[in-house]
Amino acid sequence: KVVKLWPLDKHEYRRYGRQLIMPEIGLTGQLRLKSSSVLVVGAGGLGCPAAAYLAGAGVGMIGLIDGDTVEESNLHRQILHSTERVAMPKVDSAIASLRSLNPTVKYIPYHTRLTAEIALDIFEKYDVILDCTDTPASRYLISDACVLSQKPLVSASALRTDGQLMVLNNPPLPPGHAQGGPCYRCVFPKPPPAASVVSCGDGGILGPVVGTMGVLQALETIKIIAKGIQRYSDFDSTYLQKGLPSGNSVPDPHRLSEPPSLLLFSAFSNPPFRSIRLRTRKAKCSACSAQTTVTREALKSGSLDYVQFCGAVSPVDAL
Amino acid sequence: KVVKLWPLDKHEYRRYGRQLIMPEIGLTGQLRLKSSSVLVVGAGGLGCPAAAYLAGAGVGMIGLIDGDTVEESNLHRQILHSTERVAMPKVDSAIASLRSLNPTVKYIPYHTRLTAEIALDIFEKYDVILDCTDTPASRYLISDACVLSQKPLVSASALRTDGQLMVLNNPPLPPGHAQGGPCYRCVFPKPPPAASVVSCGDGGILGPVVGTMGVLQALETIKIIAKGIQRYSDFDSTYLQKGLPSGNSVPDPHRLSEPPSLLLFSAFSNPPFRSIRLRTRKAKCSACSAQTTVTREALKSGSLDYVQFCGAVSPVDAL
Amino acid sequence: MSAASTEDVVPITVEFSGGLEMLFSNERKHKLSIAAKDESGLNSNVAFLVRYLCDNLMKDPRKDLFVLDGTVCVVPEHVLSPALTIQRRPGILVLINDADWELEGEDKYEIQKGDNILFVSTLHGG
Amino acid sequence: MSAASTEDVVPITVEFSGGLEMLFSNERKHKLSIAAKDESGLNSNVAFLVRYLCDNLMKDPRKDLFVLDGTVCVVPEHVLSPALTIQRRPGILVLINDADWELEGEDKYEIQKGDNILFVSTLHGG
Ligand SMILES: [Zn+2]
Ligand SMILES: [Zn+2]
Repeated sequence: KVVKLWPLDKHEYRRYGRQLIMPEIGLTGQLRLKSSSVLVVGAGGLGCPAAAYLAGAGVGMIGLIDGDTVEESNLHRQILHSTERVAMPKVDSAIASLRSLNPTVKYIPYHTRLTAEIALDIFEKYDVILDCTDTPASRYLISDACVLSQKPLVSASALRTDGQLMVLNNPPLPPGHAQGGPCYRCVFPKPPPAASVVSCGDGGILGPVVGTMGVLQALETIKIIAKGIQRYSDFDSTYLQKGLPSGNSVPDPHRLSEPPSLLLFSAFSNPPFRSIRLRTRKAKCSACSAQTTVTREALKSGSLDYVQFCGAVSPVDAL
Repeated sequence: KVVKLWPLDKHEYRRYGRQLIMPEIGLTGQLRLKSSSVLVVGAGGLGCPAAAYLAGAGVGMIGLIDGDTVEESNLHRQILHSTERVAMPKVDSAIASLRSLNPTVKYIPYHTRLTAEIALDIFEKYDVILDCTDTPASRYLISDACVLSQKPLVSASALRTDGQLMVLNNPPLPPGHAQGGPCYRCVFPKPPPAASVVSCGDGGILGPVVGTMGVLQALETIKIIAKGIQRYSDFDSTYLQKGLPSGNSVPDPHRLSEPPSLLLFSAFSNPPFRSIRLRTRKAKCSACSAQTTVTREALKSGSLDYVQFCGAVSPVDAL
Repeated sequence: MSAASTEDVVPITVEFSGGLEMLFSNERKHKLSIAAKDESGLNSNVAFLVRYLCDNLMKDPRKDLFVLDGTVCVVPEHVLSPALTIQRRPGILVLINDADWELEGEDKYEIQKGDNILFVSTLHGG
Repeated sequence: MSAASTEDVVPITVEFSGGLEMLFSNERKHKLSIAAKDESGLNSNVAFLVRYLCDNLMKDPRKDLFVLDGTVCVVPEHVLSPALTIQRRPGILVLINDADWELEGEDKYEIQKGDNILFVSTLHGG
């Protein structure tokens, strides 16, 4: 195998120099970013800042999926769009801005809302998935598809003056493996009563609140990629049984995923941020346990009706 | 006085609808944002996201001051710039992006680094000042000028994986008034040893770390403006003496400034955010106390040498 | 609060976030003291606290937005049996001293002096 | 640590942030126990803690990057008098249980069991 003397191009040393010199990234981390692909589901208040900082950091390929077009009411918080691009598909508008920031990244547009039928085929092309959507139905669908395709999920949400952030399914081990990170269903087994769900359109949203959560999604994604995603092969059977590294394949402690937590943000509270320890995988989780009822076949066939499951009170756009 | 039936234009209800419907902003807050002006000192890693969300929220006038031009190494974190605008003045590049996001805001470019001689004349045109610079010298200068011109200061900084945020001089009462918020010199009376100061160029910086701090600066600025900046006239002499509202002019409790605090962010720590209670104004502060030695005349005449004060070890660009 | 002496009550902080505060007079943080023992003389646990909050602190009549299925708290107070298991309503997290209550014994967790109990509604906006 | 019995020592958490951790083996969080009484038999205060950190925890020889003026900690240990006032180095904040030490009595603050003492270096980048 030929070792390249200069594994990055000259312009990449220039562009990424400020993060390359940090021990948390380094050349290894930059190369991992370059060879990685990230899917951002939703090009709105969360997806815009998240995608901007992922593109800036040099993620090799960024997919963006959203079926909406830009509206004037988006612009106070969806900073990749612009006034002259009102009515353009959000995905195209966002990619125009991203390309201008960093033309060396490959951008893949999906002009559609995410559905159960297409989710797995898309997710399998990416290394990390970002949930930047805005309904319970899409959040369950994305989590289920992440579990089935074994992808870490960086999930955020925001409403009014509050925001929440979780890294789920990390490490992204197959269903039934207790060392895998909890999924959205482990934390929220049942959807909330439809009457209690408030959208940003109805409840309002402060731009920098959702902006902060989106930037933090990019940060968590960069951390996961730069450290190296833990794979099933990193855990041998001894480790899976005893929860201890075996002599044969000791997991690199620097690659161990952080314990699951929920970051709460409340712009008018003091303190504004709060970190909560979350549970591990739930032994009877319907998605990530050995007793899973959420299968690839069920998902792909469309037999799982997420909108119905979440009990829509009004016609819901699942993205 | 004629009361307008619709105090905002139709397109403003559309554009700002999602924040207008929130009780924390409301029509009053939106009108305050529209009639306010904010100066962003530094159009780099902090200034870019801060200005983006301020423009999105509908601040009436945004001034941007920076003497630098866009470099490729800026682009991983300075998201208002673009690859095709490398070598353009940062202020012009940033305003091009901001205007595309929200053309209804008035943007004022200052193609210069901030100096003591010009600071007061500029600051007096604005309601809130954001310190988005990157040297100790500029931080002391900006704080002094905020105290002298009685402006609240939203100050942030970032390096490697850490960030810090403070709202200073809020309420922005004249020097000698104990109820005014502490200034930068109250918290840091003396500059750090020059040898201990590390720049983002030398130490590195992770894009979303500085991005998070910049977005949070926009948030604090919006909170200050929407609530209504506390003025000297809001405090009568009884209040100033006893620290209690008098019967005659009770300060609106909703307008009371939050107690001074420092937000610490550390991207790889758990918990990542931490809020610290800060001291109030220092009785002997050289800038904001009755014993101030930092006067308008001293500042304007250039007799205060901030670079010297901070003991530059290498040629320092004060912005 | 029917606290007789300081020995009989447990001072705690209860917080609401993510919109739940709207059910509780729009206040996010409540300092309160609850009885140290429940109706059966056992140490007060989280189930007891939730009943207490429904009966005493919640002004909003929509109890079902706080407690599961609306079967627990909309019934008259005297029917609220200590034996009834309190489940969290879907979409609400209960956090005991900044940890998911599932790590602490759920509604059986016995309240300690100075505990912080946080109820968070999940958000879905973006 | 020369702790004899658990009564003689105070367990605390000391944290470093903003780059100061680089002076302390690049570890941000240190759980340690310090003597409950200082050399003069008085309750250990923050001044004592700072001396202790310089003498025991700090591996970096550049003591002046941690303590004011380099006059306190670069001198041999036995010269470190308890009477000497410890000032914070410019650009460092000392935080006692998440409050600025100026709110708590600065270096005279007497360390309590379980205290969290955080040393933060200011950042200037942007
Ligand atoms: Zn699960
Ligand atoms: Zn001061």
